[in-house]
Amino acid sequence: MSTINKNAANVRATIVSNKRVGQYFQLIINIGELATVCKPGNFVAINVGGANSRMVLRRAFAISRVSTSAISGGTMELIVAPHGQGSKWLCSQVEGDELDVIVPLGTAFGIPTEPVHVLLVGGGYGSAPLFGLAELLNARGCRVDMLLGASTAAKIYAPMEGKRAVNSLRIYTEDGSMGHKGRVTDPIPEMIHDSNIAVIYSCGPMAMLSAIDSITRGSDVVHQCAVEESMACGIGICMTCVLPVEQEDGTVAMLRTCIDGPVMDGSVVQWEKVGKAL
Amino acid sequence: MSTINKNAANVRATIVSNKRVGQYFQLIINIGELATVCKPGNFVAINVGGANSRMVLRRAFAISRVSTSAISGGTMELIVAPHGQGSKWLCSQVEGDELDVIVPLGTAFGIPTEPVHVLLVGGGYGSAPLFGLAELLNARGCRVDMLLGASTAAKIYAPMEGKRAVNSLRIYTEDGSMGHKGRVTDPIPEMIHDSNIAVIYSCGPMAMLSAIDSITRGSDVVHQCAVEESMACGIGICMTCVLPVEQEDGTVAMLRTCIDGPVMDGSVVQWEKVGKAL
Amino acid sequence: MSTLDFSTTLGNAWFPTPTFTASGCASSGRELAQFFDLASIGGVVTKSIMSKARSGRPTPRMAETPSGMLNSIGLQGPGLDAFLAKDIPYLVEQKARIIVSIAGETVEEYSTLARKLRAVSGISALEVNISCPNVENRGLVFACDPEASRRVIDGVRRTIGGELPIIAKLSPDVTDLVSIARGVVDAGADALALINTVLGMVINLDTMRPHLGGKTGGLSGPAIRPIAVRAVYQVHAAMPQVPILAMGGISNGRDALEMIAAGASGVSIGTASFGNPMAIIAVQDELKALLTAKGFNSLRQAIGYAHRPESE
Amino acid sequence: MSTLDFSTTLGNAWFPTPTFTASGCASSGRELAQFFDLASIGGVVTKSIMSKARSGRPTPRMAETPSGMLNSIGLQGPGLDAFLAKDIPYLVEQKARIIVSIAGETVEEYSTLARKLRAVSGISALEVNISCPNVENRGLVFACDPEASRRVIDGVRRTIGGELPIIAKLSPDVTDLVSIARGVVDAGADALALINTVLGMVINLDTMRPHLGGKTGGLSGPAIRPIAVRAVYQVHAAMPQVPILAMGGISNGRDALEMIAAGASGVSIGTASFGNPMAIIAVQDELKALLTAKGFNSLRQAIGYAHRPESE
Ligand SMILES: Cc1cc2nc3c(=O)[nH]c(=O)nc-3n(C[C@H](O)[C@H](O)[C@H](O)COP(=O)(O)OP(=O)(O)OC[C@H]3O[C@@H](n4cnc5c(N)ncnc54)[C@H](O)[C@@H]3O)c2cc1C
Ligand SMILES: Cc1cc2nc3c(=O)[nH]c(=O)nc-3n(C[C@H](O)[C@H](O)[C@H](O)COP(=O)(O)OP(=O)(O)OC[C@H]3O[C@@H](n4cnc5c(N)ncnc54)[C@H](O)[C@@H]3O)c2cc1C
Ligand SMILES: Cc1cc2nc3c(=O)[nH]c(=O)nc-3n(C[C@H](O)[C@H](O)[C@H](O)COP(=O)(O)O)c2cc1C
Ligand SMILES: Cc1cc2nc3c(=O)[nH]c(=O)nc-3n(C[C@H](O)[C@H](O)[C@H](O)COP(=O)(O)O)c2cc1C
Ligand code: FES
Ligand code: FES
Repeated sequence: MSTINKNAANVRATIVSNKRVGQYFQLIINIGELATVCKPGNFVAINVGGANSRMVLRRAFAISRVSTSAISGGTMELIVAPHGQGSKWLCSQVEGDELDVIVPLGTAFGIPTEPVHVLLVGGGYGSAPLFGLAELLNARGCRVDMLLGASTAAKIYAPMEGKRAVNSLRIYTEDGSMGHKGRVTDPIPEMIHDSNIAVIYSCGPMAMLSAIDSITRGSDVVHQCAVEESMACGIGICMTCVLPVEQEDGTVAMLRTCIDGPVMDGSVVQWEKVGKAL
Repeated sequence: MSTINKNAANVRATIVSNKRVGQYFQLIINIGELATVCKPGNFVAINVGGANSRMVLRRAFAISRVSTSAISGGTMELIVAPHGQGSKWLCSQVEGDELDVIVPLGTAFGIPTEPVHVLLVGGGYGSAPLFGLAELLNARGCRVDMLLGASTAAKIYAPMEGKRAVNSLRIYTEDGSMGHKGRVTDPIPEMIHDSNIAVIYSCGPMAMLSAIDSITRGSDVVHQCAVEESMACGIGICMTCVLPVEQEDGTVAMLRTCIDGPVMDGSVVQWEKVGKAL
Repeated sequence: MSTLDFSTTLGNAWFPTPTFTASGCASSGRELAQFFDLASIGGVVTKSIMSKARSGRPTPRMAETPSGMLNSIGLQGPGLDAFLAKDIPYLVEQKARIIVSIAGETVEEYSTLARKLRAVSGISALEVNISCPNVENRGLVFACDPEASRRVIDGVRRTIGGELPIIAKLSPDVTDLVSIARGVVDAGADALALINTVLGMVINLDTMRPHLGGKTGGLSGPAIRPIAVRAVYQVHAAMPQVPILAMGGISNGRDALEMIAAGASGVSIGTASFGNPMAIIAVQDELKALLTAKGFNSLRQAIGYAHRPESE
Repeated sequence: MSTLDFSTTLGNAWFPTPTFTASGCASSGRELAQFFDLASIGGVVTKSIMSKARSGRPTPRMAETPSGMLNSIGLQGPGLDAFLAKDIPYLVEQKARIIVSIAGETVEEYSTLARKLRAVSGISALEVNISCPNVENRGLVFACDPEASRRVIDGVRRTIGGELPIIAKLSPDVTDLVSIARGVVDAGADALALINTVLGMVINLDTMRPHLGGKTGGLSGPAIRPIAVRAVYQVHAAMPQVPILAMGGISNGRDALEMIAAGASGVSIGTASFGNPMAIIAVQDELKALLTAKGFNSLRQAIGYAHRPESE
């Protein structure tokens, strides 16, 4: 039976820095000891709006990277797109401000026991958790190729340091303003065909994840994707964040993506049933 | 027919300073040209809580003083008690923060045409608008006596500079922690009896105003009081802020204290009917 | 780029823009005129007027609540004669379009009000506020009683003739809003105003008693917006031909567009004006910009858009 | 200084504290157990369980609204058998007091659920969620139909016998809440749970269609608190002897005390737990401190306090 991430704790955490990066904001947040139990794929749930806020729900963000230094203690990095009122509020917070955070939450990307060839595919801010993952995979001896895509250059998040752990990186923008013009999923069939990719790790819009699933479906390639459904609580108590997932017995169940996800096996998610009644 | 203060305007105003004074906060706010049209007794209505606030209504505060200097332009001073969520938010704002303010609102204290003897009575933060008033009366040659009262010393607001325009000042606290022990209304009957007080100006809790009315009722002393009813809009459109007031024709009408007040003739307010259905 | 046709109609009344004050939230109009030109909005909906002067409920008459407020004004007002003598001429002089809201304690009172208003010129429509206690039936609110609602509108319709459009203003505090709406439309309402406030209460923890002088009050503001959107959607689904004047928590252009998409032909702004006297102007400007940005040529095209199948 | 008697009763069930989870807002209890000891609160009200497993409504299932949210879960759940096999034993093991919430599509389904629960040990009470569409009557929600409400409770009462207290959970979306409440009490309910969510809707302005997969959803959170306080006050005024479990926007001790003063014997915390998993503990601690500060010796003394005349 799936349960909440056993390391999850509700803490007050101080913002160490907040920098604008393209159309995103990079927040470094001090979470002390908890940084050591965060894994690539995990996410956090943050209260937004302050004391008199009309926003009653937490916002979910993927942990992009963690670092544990002697000086600042443990920190985590978030890459936040100023989307609606809550994420905009978060982006407007400054160094020294305190946040109410539940961390770490959800499942993590599974790491292969063998040094296989892997492909990491990120859409928009979905690339954030992939760099930390790349480091881990690289350290395990995997060959790590990466594809990043977005509608336009300013929405590509690809930090310099992050690229070190990657063997190849190709960027796609729909308007051609950076890298290749086209969709990030365009080169995947050829890459699968040409090389021996064992696992695709993906994070980004649901349409991208679903497109990757159509490509890998029927092949031997494992597809681990970090999904994104509207979440009211992030801790498994509201049942709003569900996706239709095929069970071992062949039935389809609505699983909570905050507990059984965000990282899920793409081949069991019933993409065509998302947003439909079962 | 009563109308909204004809000078009222809705402006964004910057906080020049915010200082703690006893249990109150003294805010100096830049309102530019509008400072020249504010009169003692007028009040302001301020939006609280910022962009994502669950507080939908403005808060009303008496203008304590205005000043027009060449350097900072026109400013007004407010003395704010951190009472509930809205006033606490206001007290937490700092120099440079912008406020959404409607100013000036409501009626002003009437100034006698002759240099008469007047008594100013303030309860708690109710003393705030009295110092500006005292200066004006003093300049007109009036003899100005002042009584200030509160439950305890920290709730007495009596700035040094303010006292200059006052001929005498007596302070009362209920716990005796400052000045005389007792109620601010205690000495009034004797003062009226002993001297030739023509007008009492009062500002403070409704119970204090009502008590002064019982004292002046039947006498020649005019009682101009600044009342305080719960206000939703401050600009005369909601009808929440009403008080029962006797009309010229002898009938009693529910008048809006944000337009026909806050300064009202104490002798026509039907104190015993406040909070009752007519 | 084509210009947007921003006009709307409620019954046979035409308005250049779909944005109105909400009854009871603009007093006589004079106060808001200090902040904007009353002729620049769709129209002023006046505070509900009764036959005789009324002093209303005791104070406190308000309580702020999360993203909303309670009020218990109790229909304080000068009575129809004073209203006709002072307020209407002022609004006419300002060239404001006027929707007069009427309220009564008996079916007869509504008809009487309608009779006296019939001959008054300068009025675009009547809004009939039936969220009032019916003194002839144990104080049961008209709008909560299908038969009483129907009778009020029927009486007004007969009295007023076919001249002035009748907008029946309904309460959301009912089990079956659609059937009440059907009833008043059958009885002659040309349009519906949705929604009046939701009955609520706040306890004052100092006194440990109901905070409001009137004990219960009407909940308004953004807190109730989802209830209002649902009400508009349900009623428009059942009677797409009946124009709806929507209200309940509208504070900006996006809120207004939600109501329009749900099925409203116009919007009233109430509580938002308390926090921002220019709220109606903001709603108007933002709604116009939103419709244009979405490629609509007219407001009309957007009305009820949310009812179209996904494929369209 | 005397210590406060913080205990409460709902029917013949006794609880050491008056603070509960709200049905559907605590899943099976396991998730919150990571944040506090389930035995330390009054009790866990389980997600409404139906006879068979249900996958619920399509996503999106939520929308945030000003000071509130809409949900349209559609009673997703594992069905009674799985629930009895997995969830109940877990809660019993945690020494949590358990109120099982049941839901059905027919009067018969409720009775069947009651029959199967009758023999299960470790349950303190049944909460009967009648805010469900009645498939035998055009999908009309039981709680909106006095007769159907009555029949559901009557069926459960007959089945369950006098053993387990029955708490009937009512919807605020009705014209006359008191008469529905009277009906279910007459039919055998020992207590009432007030209020379920208020029907609402949000339009997604990108798609210009209803945002939720289920189109309409239930409004909860602080936005509806004044509606809940009013409901509790009205029902307690009419039936002061019937215990009420209050819910709707309770986020802190002050909110809880408002409900207690209005007439509640206990409070459920739902939406607040989404923003703060420790909300129930906070409510509990703050309520205790408030009651003590106000000089109450027991929770019981404060129940319905707001109904006393001003002079007392
Ligand atoms: C597991 C997970 C990881 C995420 N990681 C990131 C990240 O690294 N960077 C980033 O910028 N964003 C991320 N998101 C999306 C982020 O949660 C939303 O952009 C954010 O919640 C929007 O809130 P808002 O107040 O700005 O918008 P609003 O539209 O005001 O939000 C209204 C409500 O809907 C919910 N909501 C709206 N959009 C989403 C969404 N896409 N996903 C989930 N809930 C949503 C909000 O949480 C809120 O409750 C992630 C979402 C999930 C579920
Ligand atoms: C004309 C006038 C002048 C005032 N001058 C001052 C002043 O100089 N200094 C000062 O500290 N306070 C003053 N007040 C009182 C001040 O408005 C309230 O303390 C403040 O509104 C409380 O808001 P809150 O958010 O802190 O409390 P909350 O209890 O959260 O307020 C809830 C709601 O009730 C209203 N409300 C609550 N108490 C009052 C009150 N006493 N009067 C009016 N509305 C109220 C609020 O405006 C708000 O809408 C004045 C009030 C009026 C009417
Ligand atoms: C202070 C106040 C007074 C009101 N008076 C009336 C009234 O006289 N007649 C009426 O039909 N509605 C009245 N209403 C209801 C509003 O017209 C409107 O239907 C409701 O407030 C919802 O809109 P809002 O959320 O924009 O305020 C009043 C509302 C408030 C807040
Ligand atoms: C996500 C969610 C799911 C709910 N599920 C149920 C349910 O299964 N059964 C039920 O009786 N009430 C359910 N409710 C209603 C709550 O129990 C409660 O009555 C309502 O939310 C008001 O309380 P709150 O404002 O504290 O959330 C649900 C509410 C929410 C927000
Ligand atoms: S977000 Fe609440 S269960 Fe997943
Ligand atoms: S506060 Fe609205 S009319 Fe006075």
